[in-house]
Amino acid sequence: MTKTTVTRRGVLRTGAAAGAGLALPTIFTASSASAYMNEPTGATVTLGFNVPQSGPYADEGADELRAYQLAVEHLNGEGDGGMLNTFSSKALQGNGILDKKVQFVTGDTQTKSDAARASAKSMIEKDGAIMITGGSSSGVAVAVQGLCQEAGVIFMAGLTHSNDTTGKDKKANGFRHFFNAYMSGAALAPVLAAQYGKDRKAYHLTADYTWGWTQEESIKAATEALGWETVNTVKTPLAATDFSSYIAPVLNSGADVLILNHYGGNMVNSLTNAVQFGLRDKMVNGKRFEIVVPLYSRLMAKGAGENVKGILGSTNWHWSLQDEASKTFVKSFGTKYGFPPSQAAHTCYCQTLLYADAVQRAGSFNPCAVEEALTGGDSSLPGISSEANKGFLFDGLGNGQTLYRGADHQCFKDVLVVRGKENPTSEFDLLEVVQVTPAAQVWYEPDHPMFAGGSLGECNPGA
Amino acid sequence: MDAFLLQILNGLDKGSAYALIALGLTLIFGTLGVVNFAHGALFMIGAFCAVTLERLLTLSFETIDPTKTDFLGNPLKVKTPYVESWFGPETGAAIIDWSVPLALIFAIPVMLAIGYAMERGLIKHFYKRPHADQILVTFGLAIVLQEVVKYFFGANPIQTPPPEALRGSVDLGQMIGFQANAIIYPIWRLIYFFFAVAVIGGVFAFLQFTTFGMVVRAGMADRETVGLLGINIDRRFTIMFGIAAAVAGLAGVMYGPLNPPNYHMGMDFLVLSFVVVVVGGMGSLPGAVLAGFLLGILESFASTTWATTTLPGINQIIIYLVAIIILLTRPRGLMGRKGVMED
Amino acid sequence: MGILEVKNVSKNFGGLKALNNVTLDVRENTVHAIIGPNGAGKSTLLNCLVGKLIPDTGSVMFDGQSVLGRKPFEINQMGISRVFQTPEIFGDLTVMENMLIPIFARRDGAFRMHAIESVAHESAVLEQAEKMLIDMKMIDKRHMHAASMSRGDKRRLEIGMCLSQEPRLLLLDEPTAGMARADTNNTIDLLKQIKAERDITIAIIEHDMHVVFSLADRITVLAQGTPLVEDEPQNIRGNPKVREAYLGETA
Amino acid sequence: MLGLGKKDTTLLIVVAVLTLCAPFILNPFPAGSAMAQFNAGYPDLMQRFVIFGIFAVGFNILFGLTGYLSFGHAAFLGVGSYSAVWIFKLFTYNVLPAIALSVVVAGLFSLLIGFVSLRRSGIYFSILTLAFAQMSFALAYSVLSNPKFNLTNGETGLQVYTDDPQWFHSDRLPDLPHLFGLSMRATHTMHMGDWSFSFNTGYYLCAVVMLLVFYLAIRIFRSPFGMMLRAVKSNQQRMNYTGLNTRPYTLAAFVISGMYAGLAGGLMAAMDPLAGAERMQWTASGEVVLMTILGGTGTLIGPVLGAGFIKYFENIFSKINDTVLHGWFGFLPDGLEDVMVFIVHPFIGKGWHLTLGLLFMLVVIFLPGGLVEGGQRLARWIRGRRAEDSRRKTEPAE
Repeated sequence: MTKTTVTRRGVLRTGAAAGAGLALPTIFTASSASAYMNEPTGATVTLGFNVPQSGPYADEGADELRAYQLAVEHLNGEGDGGMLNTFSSKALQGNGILDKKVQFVTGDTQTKSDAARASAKSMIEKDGAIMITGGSSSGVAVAVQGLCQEAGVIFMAGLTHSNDTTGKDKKANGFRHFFNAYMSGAALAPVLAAQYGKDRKAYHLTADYTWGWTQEESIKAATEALGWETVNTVKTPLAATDFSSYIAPVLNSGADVLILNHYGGNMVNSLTNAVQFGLRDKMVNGKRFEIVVPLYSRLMAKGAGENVKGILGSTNWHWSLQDEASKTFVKSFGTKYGFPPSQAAHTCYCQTLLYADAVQRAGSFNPCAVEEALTGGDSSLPGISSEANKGFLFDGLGNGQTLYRGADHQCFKDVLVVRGKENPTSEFDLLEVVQVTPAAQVWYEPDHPMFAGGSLGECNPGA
Repeated sequence: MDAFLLQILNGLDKGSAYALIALGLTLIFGTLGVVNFAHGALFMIGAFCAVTLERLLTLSFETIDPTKTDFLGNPLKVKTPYVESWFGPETGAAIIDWSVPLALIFAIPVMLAIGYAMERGLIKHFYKRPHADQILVTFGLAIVLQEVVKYFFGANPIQTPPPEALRGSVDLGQMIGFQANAIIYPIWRLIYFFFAVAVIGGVFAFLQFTTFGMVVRAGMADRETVGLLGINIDRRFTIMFGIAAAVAGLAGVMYGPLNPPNYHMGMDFLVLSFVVVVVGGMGSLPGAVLAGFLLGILESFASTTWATTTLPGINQIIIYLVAIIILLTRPRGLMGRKGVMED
Repeated sequence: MGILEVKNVSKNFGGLKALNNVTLDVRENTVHAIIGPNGAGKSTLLNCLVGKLIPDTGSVMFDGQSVLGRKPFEINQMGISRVFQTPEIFGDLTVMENMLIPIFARRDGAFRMHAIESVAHESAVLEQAEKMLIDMKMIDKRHMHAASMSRGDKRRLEIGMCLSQEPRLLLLDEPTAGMARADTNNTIDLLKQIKAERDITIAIIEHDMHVVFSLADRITVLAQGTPLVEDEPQNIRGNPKVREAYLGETA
Repeated sequence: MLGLGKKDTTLLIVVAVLTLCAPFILNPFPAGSAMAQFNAGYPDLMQRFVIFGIFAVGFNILFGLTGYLSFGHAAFLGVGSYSAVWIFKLFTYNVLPAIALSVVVAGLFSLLIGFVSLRRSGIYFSILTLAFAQMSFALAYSVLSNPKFNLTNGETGLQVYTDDPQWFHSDRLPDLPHLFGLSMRATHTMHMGDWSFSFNTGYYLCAVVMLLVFYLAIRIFRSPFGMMLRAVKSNQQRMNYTGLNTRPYTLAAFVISGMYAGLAGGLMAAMDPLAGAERMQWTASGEVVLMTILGGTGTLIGPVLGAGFIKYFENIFSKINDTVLHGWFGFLPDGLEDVMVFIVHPFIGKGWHLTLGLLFMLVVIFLPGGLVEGGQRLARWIRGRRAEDSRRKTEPAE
């Protein structure tokens, strides 16, 4: 289903129209002139960076934006080239994408699906963006992914951790580099069992919306498989700012582990409250009481301050990784901005490079060609025998060997299990990597029940 | 029983925050007749007074530690706060440790000044304007204040931990004869509750027992008459606005250690505190306090597992549900006066 | 047999007895004045008549039907209109609109989407309103905002609005309070004219003895929530009890 | 004309011309130029202007006429959107039944909430409506999206999946909301030299609907019914003693404005088949209040202006970033360029809220009647100038 031969008819006609100037207005519809939505016709190509700039995730959004700007610099051959130097695919030359200079527009998702779609639409309709990327929550990712599918542009998801993004809400035009709730559970559970023992009773506090539920489901399944017992699962309202009434009953419940399926502000507050209530100083069932935060982010960990010390969780990537690619990226980002990048920044940078590389290899911006280049390959991750182990395999972007799987457009790579550092040397040095869980261990089949329902559908070039 | 007591404590604690904010809102409303949508922002600014003070106290100079490296591989710059070099590491560290209680002292003049400036500079011109205009201008102000804070401090929450000695929790259950771990409660939350009671008591005593307070109360009841008596009531009301701002600010300072402050915490409380004020009854100070604690306790009980399994989602809607029931059975809230804000 | 019969009405506020066993009879087509010193319970009584307050005990009958328990708008529909101490008009609306509203309300069917202009030729509403404005001598002010008029004009407008509903009983609560002497006399003339031209009963609460004695056919004197006397004006003037309770103060 | 007075007819015609020519008016700058950033003539934003205009005009029927300040109107908009998307999911992508149902459902929902809330007035009424709306939001966000009974699809928003039944859908029809086969997304772009203008089907559908309901709003404002509502706002006391039960009137106004909100919600879903729970949150209700006050409460055109104003800032200012700034000020010497970027930076991009907040304050401080008053002052000033000019011209002749 390769569609790399793109007609240049549209280019000619638009060029002619522009050339005719004011003399004769030419009327045409987008669909009849271009082979696909927003086909770039000039010397530049426009990417749309849609990140939260207001609301609680604004700082994360700002970091994503920094990464995007860095990626654009590197694609256009400015700066030190960053991970272009370490990326296993060498298609990109530092002269833009397909010889077109990369430009970008930015927008504010406000972490609301409506606002995110509005801003993505404006990039597509007004600015002619050929690809939309970014975001800091799964609701937004799913909503914008749906939009991009309808509109016929590519969506490279930013930070989105819900199983649904590449599960029941997966779309042919959408791609996720970030890991997901299932992977967090699969990576974290063995470490938890090793550190805290197999005879544990867990109490879940879960943010009462889609992401929270998939997170709870995943971690619950993974820990129960290792022998843990789940004492209780409690849903907390998204708008909750104080968790005292949810934390207070935990000590008397007979549980000896508290799992906080919270993210962002919810996580900061629930963790702060839990430590306040002295949970971590207590002995229950003859064991030390423990707290687990399945999805960590360094930016948020900073908000939780001292409270994160010694607490286990998982993360997509961390700047202290010592592989060549990570070191290159940290150096490049750190030199430009003065502090190390967050995992959101890393994912967004990678997504931009991956998209550019796919276009370059496909020789076209046509979304269908890009999809083919990004996931249509036959290479596979070593050590996993599965029908579905097929897609685009790459390395050198910081997570080791990574597979963009064709079946659901999800990346498979090593997952980091991290712990809040006891003696940080700087304000960035908050997490330490406990274990790098190999991709094989977090592998699942595309028809896994947690990801069932929904289908990719056909790629949509929008014309 | 122990679970019950625990939720009562939680409720009182939540209620403390609601009551303090609602008290300030009612003071402003009762004295000036202004619907202040920027009140949540004042609460937020209070919390950021603590953040600012902590930043000031930890202003540091840098020395280079060649044995360690930073994330780029350069020699690590170690920061030493000036206070530590001036007063010695121990005293200096203690001062930084106690920055939240110190921030109370810092916040009072700051908040009074902000309140005073707000009233004289802006609110004054809106006494005679419709409530809708007051809402619009104070809402605009709230956005501006919040964005300014975001500009300087970012959007992420910032920890303002309590002093080392006041961290952690006490086993209240054991003190009154339950078994261990039955009722464990964080020290700072207990402090917060007593602080709230003290502030509320202070405001009531001030209004009840000082001449100033008596004039203000008379003015709340009948502004014109008091004005006719030749008393400059406006001036006193300006001061009351400052006091209301200070109450909100102090509530914010003390709230920081419970949940790390962020720039939009005021908006999170705004709607809730309006519900509290109205449920208490417009213009009634005791009503506001009563409603604050009542809603706090009900919210706590609604979030118990028992409640959420009986009625899924009850924890999300309880406050609004109670507000509806109360307003339908008691037309002017719990203790509202007739004719206030009914048209 | 009066048009309005108040029997044994009592009303307490907390411990305060505002009305104590009040019995009163307003005869049809008379002007009945209720007078009394401040705090005598005049306003409370009036509020009981129009449904704003519900008496603790007793009955209030209008034309043989009880008004108790009915809402103000229902009592108005029975044929009682009320004029307030401070004129209650629609300040944001024009004089003409002010006059149209009670007429529409009387027809009880303004639930329509026609522009005023188009209503004009299909109904008598506009005509009726114009006529009333002419009667009230304010037709030239029809496009003014009601709030921008003088107090006397507002009063006349309010009375006109009440009359346009053709009520059987018009209640007036100190209609000349706060008015200059000239305005007061105009109001007296207006009320006299109304009395002469219309088939209407008027009950008036008043402080100003000049007004009371120029208009009233009968007078009830209220003191401390209890009716002292009910009689014709000339008898009231000489009554020593009244002098002591009320006129004594002003004399 | 159409039963309207001369002034109203002129207003309607002006609004009609502006709406129908919006693709030109909103794109005044050539596509490639630095000022193109300020162009608002792309389908999504034009649709939003009109849809939120409808929402605000409807809200103004309640707030502007009766003075009842509802803080929960977003709930009706949300309910409208959900209804429309359910029609898409179950039956057809044709927008007409979806919009019709959204109006009906919002009407019923507002009848219920209005019936209860209107038992109170003033701020008590506001808080009752707020409470109902916040409850709806909380339920839609989580409880009503549980896997067993998924009515709203929670955080992500209700959307159409390929395995939805869509009983009346056929392969001939577009796989997006359409009007008898005419896709809402279909856009004709017209190039005139450096300028380009987009004509979008969805926008014109919204525009026609808006003109209809705007006409309806004028009729309501000028009708005896509208007069009664204004009387309720002006003096409830007198209204009670005029033999009129105000409840049916206020309830009717509440339901009508709820239906306007539902219509707006239905159109939003028709333009973009996704219904998110956030559109029911109090901030969304607050937004329509702000739109109305900002534009001019109780005026016909004010709410539309207010809606346009807020949506413009949300969508245009939030997209200006430092790169764009450097583009603007690039002609300045380096140092000066950086200074200018530094000064403007806090107010654009992620600072768009700050600009909006400042403008709220400025408008309400200096233009108590909202933007409409601003327009009137401007008109008076121009007229005054002209009058002065003509006087000056005539004076020497005398």
